[in-house]
Amino acid sequence: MDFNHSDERRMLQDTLHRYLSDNYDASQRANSVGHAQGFSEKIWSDFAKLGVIGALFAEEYGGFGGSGFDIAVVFEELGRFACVEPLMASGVMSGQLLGELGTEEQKSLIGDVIDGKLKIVPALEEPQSRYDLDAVETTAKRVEDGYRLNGTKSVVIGGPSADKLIVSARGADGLQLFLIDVDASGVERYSYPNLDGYHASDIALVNVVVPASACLGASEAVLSALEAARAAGVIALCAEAVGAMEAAKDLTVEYLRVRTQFGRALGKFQALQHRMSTVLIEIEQARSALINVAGHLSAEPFQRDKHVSAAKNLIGRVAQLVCEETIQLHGGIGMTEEYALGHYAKRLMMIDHQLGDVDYHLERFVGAMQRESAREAMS
Amino acid sequence: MDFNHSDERRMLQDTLHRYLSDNYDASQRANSVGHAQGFSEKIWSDFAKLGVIGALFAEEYGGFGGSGFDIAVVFEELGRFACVEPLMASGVMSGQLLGELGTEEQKSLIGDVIDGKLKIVPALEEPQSRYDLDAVETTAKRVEDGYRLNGTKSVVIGGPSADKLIVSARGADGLQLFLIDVDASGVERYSYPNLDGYHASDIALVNVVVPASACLGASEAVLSALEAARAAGVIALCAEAVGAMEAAKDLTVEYLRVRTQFGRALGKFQALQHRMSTVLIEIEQARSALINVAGHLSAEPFQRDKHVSAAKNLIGRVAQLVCEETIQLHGGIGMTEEYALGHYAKRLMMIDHQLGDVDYHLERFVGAMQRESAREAMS
Amino acid sequence: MDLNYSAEELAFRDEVRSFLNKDLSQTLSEKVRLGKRLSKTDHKEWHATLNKQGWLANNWPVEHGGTGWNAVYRHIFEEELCLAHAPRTIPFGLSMLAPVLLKFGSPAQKDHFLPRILDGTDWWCQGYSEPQAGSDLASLKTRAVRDGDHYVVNGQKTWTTLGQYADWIFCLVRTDQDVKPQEGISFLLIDMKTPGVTVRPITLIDGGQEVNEVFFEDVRVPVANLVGEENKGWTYAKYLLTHERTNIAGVGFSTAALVHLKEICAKQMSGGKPLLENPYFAGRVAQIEIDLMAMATTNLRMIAKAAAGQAPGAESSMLKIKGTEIRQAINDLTRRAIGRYAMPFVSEAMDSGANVQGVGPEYAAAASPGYFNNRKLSIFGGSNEIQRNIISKAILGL
Amino acid sequence: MDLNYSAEELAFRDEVRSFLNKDLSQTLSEKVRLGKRLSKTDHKEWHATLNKQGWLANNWPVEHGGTGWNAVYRHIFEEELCLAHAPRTIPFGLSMLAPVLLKFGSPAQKDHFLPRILDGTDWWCQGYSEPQAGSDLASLKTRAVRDGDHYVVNGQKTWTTLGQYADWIFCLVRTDQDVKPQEGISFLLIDMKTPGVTVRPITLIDGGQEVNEVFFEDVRVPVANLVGEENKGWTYAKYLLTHERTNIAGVGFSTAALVHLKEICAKQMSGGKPLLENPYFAGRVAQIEIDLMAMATTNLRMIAKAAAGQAPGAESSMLKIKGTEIRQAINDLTRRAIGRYAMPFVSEAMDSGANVQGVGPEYAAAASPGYFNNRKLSIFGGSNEIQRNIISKAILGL
Repeated sequence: MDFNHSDERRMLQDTLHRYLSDNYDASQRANSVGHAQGFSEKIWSDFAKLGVIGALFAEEYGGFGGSGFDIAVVFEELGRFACVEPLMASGVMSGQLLGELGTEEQKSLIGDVIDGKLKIVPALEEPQSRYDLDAVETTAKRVEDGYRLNGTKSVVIGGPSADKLIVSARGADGLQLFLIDVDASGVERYSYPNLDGYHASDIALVNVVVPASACLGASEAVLSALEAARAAGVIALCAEAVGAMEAAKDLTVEYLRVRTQFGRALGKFQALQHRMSTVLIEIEQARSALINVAGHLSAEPFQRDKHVSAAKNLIGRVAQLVCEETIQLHGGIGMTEEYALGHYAKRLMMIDHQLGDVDYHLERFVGAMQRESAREAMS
Repeated sequence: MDFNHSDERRMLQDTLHRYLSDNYDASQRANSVGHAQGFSEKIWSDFAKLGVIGALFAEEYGGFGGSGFDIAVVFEELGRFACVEPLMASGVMSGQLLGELGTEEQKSLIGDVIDGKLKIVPALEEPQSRYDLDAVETTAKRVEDGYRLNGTKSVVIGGPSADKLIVSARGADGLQLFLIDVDASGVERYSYPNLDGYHASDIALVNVVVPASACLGASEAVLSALEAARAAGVIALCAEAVGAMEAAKDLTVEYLRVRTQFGRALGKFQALQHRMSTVLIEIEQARSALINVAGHLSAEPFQRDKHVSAAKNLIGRVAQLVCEETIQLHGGIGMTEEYALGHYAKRLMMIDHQLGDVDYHLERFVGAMQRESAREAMS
Repeated sequence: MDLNYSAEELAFRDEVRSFLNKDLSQTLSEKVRLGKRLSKTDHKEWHATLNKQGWLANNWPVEHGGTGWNAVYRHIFEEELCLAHAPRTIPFGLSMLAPVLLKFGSPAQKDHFLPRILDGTDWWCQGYSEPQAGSDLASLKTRAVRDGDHYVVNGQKTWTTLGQYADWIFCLVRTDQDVKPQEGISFLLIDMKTPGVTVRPITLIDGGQEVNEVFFEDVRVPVANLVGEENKGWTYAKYLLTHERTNIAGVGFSTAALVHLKEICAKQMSGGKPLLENPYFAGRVAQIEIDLMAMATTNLRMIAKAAAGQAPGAESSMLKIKGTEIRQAINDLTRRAIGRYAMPFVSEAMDSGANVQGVGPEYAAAASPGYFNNRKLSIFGGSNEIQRNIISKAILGL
Repeated sequence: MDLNYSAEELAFRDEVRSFLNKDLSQTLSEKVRLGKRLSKTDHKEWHATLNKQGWLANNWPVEHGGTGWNAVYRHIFEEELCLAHAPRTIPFGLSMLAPVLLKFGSPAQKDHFLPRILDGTDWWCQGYSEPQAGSDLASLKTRAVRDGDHYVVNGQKTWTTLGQYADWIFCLVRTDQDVKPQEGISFLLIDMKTPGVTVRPITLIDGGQEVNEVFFEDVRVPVANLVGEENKGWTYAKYLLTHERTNIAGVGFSTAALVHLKEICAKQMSGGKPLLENPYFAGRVAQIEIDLMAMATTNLRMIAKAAAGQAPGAESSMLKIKGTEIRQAINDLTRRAIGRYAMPFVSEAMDSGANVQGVGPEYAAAASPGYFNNRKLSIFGGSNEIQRNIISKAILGL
């Protein structure tokens, strides 16, 4: 048992922390948020140079990381600085999918991703799919030498800056994934900012014809690869949330110390102290849930997904507590766009809307618990 | 709109309040709790004389009340004094069932109930039935001139002091109710106290033969009569809970005023003040839920049962809050059997285990909500 | 004990309904239902519609153009408006300043200002909060120094709702520095067009600009615009706060929001079924509906008390807390119900009359901004923490 | 970062398991599993079993008969005992007094008392709380006045757990009235058989008698029974409280209780199906399991910190609060799971070895009493409110 990060990982975290401290202030963040594609070229290429993107990939693909804890340290820092660059979209989930299912040719693209030259973004969910990755209505019809895709992918985060997409579609061969270019004929993007400053797209696929070589892996492996990718994505989101919680907590503790009301620092009021202590306790819980899920990324799927749902559920609940309590403890100032707290608060709530919310993962966890219980009753 | 009780009803409440103030102190309560059948003959006959039992029955049966608000004022006072006499068992639910389904001969027994000479107690639930009134496994086999009953009724509150029982059983004619004597051959009672001081029995029916005249009403009316009886019972329980909450709150406010810690009255600590304010707010909510359900006892069943479930769910939640917070705000003294708070706390929690708990009624309310929503979608 | 409305009250409700049917435009109510931002024109038109009907000033006495309704009628009226998705009336002139003027204003002030509130000439805003004051209102620092027939005002107000549209502002200002904080405050009416008044809108985290900072730099205000006596402003301010708490529970808003939420739940799909059939989500909605059913009755009980002339006291603090908790919980569920479409934020699409394409279903756009915007409910009008202090003092005697 | 036990740690765990398999009687573990009250004999037998194995004093140094285990080993040991439904060891001598004696006791006190704790000669209880003191421990009033070679003790202690079985009590007493409350306190060891000591059991709302009042009337205590220096008792008391907080999260207890709850849920029927298939109930159980999974890791993180020599500080307050919340929530669900059979209360059926018929399934009897009994968790050992004060001070610097 060891709860310390390896030296390499700590160095990576320190490097990223220092870089963001020096380079990602409010005005840089506003630039990224205001950019039409929702990111800064400069920051992105610096991430590549610093090895931040590479840390998300295993050595066999040219990276030097890729474990749950590598993802966790990177995203905790991104969360702490309310960074909106779409690293989760391009670096984490599509990396998992390519690594798991990609042909050699497709995998060879990962080098460019690590170098910051290429962004490959998963476009999996649809208007009616809510959080189910297999509720796919996009169709893949076999045509000569390939497939014809029709359907709509919705709220694809990182969509505006993507070079390539990994889309899911259903056809005669079942559920399949395809790697397509964003400028392929028939791909229509409607892009917009999200409330938290990330940018996303709704993407219509209208008679998009792709060669058979665009297909990733065999269809029977798709669903389990999607769940593995979700696990990696959830680790990134949970870590980002923990970083954002820490930042929101720090702002609030500082505010309670300096702001006076009725002649005393706010922090001297016992009712507020006790509520703040709850926030602290729950953030520790969130950090533990993150450690649990990060430590189980390569565990067997049942255990891994139990931790995925546990972490996403718990962190979703804590994120809401942190968001609501830190705003309330600040009062009006906590609601202004000018003050950084709001950026963390909004990101914390929007994380609940990615890859399954509190209820979605509660229901999945219940399912796992019931199956476990039935198994024990049989044995 | 009028939120004041009628003069008669206020007089009844005042009379009962005064009577219990003068007569139901800790030692009298201990007598009733310690009595082998869980009640005091003296208190019971005084209730009859004061018209407290009569207030639970409509005029057509010789009473002078029987509305939801009549039940509410009586039981709020019983709750306030942590009274354990089984008035709900004998006065409320069996009264409803006899009134709704009884033959003239059976109804004629109500006079003796009102006079305090007879206790008729419903024995409906079974070891496996949880809170469902129609999950009846007790069997009624037709025999010459009557029926033979076999089965087990469980945790029958008021069972030890009952003279007659109304039992549910299922046979060729469907679900039926039977009025039987407790000393009929084959009726076996195992009696015991409950944690809150009420007494109850598990009752085995072993080849109990009853005449056809023991049957209440036609079987197609049984289920709706059982739900109506449950509604009346829930009003009594909710009112009892509101009375107990008020008493627990009063004890706690007083304790916070007089108990000092760290040189100050406990009540001067803001964290405790704010928690106590939540208790107050929620007790107001409980009182409103009680008013809602009491005002809908004679509404059409769908609306009535929606209020039944709303009230029992809300009051169950508030009861737990009141129980846990008032004990915690007291500290150790709140956990001693010698101090009255514990009696209220235990009763508040046990009420959740009668006629459906917080979850049971949440599920029923959800069902009603879904049916309403489907109806609106159709219209 | 009777939970039903009287025949007269029911008839009145029908009258309100038919008025709304006739005079509330579908365009306007759709904007409200979908949580869009209303323009100044939208607000002014709705005030004019109500004024034409004679129902704008529903808490004023008849002799000043009010309706003279009792608390139950006002409750019925407000509930119907909410359920019909009518816009809120702007309360600063109608329900905040007017009661103060009626009680403490000079005859000239009443004659001049009250009709102008009704006919829409003057849009009022409130100058209470200051950057360093917050919940501790009495620590305000904006100064007014007497200079001949004028006060010269310097300082800053903040959180001034819709101040960017206002013609006038009523302000608490400090006129005596050397006494206890509460004793040196006066109540002043200031024309926003006076030189030295600057308004700076504050962008909130929902992207909207509904509050403002208002700066005063050597602003000269005629002494005639002092309400009541100098240094007695705290008394008037407290009187105003009591009136601010009418309809504090927001039962009508919550009821309308719950109806809207259920409509969304019937349309949103989860695992191939409407979301309302998901037991977890349905359980959450049911819990709120149960709480709201009880609070509606708590509210009516308090209204009945008020109608019977009993002072509301700490009960209004209870209603404020529970009411805001319920509304915020409905906002939270609405956000959750939308799923992933709760993320897109096309701010322009939320503006009244904008023609920008939104993303996802039409009810999606306002869900998350609405959730964040209504965090204000537990902060303003006396934060919920202040309300808990009041309850502790008044009822617990702690 | 590595969440797994080392090979040595796993081997140790197996060793503990096989010991429990062999030496923990089924009768005893069944009593614990079903929440029955243990007799004095049950406790003493279990202490003797552990002592024979050399594992009784798992937080003492080896030279005094302890195991010398580090925090991780102790954690493994405690968790396995919980999961096997072994009785808790009685902590007053082992984990409370002993650390104080080891650090501050005289050589004679160590030589005399420590072996007697191990071999079961002395059962200790704790004399800290007083009726008027509560959370404000330092305001204690029991006085000890020096009279030659003795102190004469007068006063009263309360909430003395299992004091009715104890041979000795360690007490905080006031030896100087004229200084600040914390400065006039001494730490005294008192033989319960001394004339003037009276024990009165307190019945709690679960019907059990696990705490007592202890009265002292002119009790003469040899000066040799003073630990450390006179008037320095507060230092020792604080040292003891830190040690009391080992295993404060109660992860093992909660894990065992959750397993028990799920077994109940598999047997209890609701609407014709096992209760664990009811989404509402299953959702509640899942929520607690999720919280417990996280807390187990929080606990291990703190243990790793402690093993690395870092002082626990406010983290133990966090664990106390979260740990008690989770255990109380499991108790609550267990009570709910039982349904109507949570009501009967046949107190005698809960006594160890009693032969009285219970009501309903065997797991039903202890559910509600267990719920009420464990309300104590958030009250004793420094109430959760006190823990929140500590967190505010230490981490928030508030």
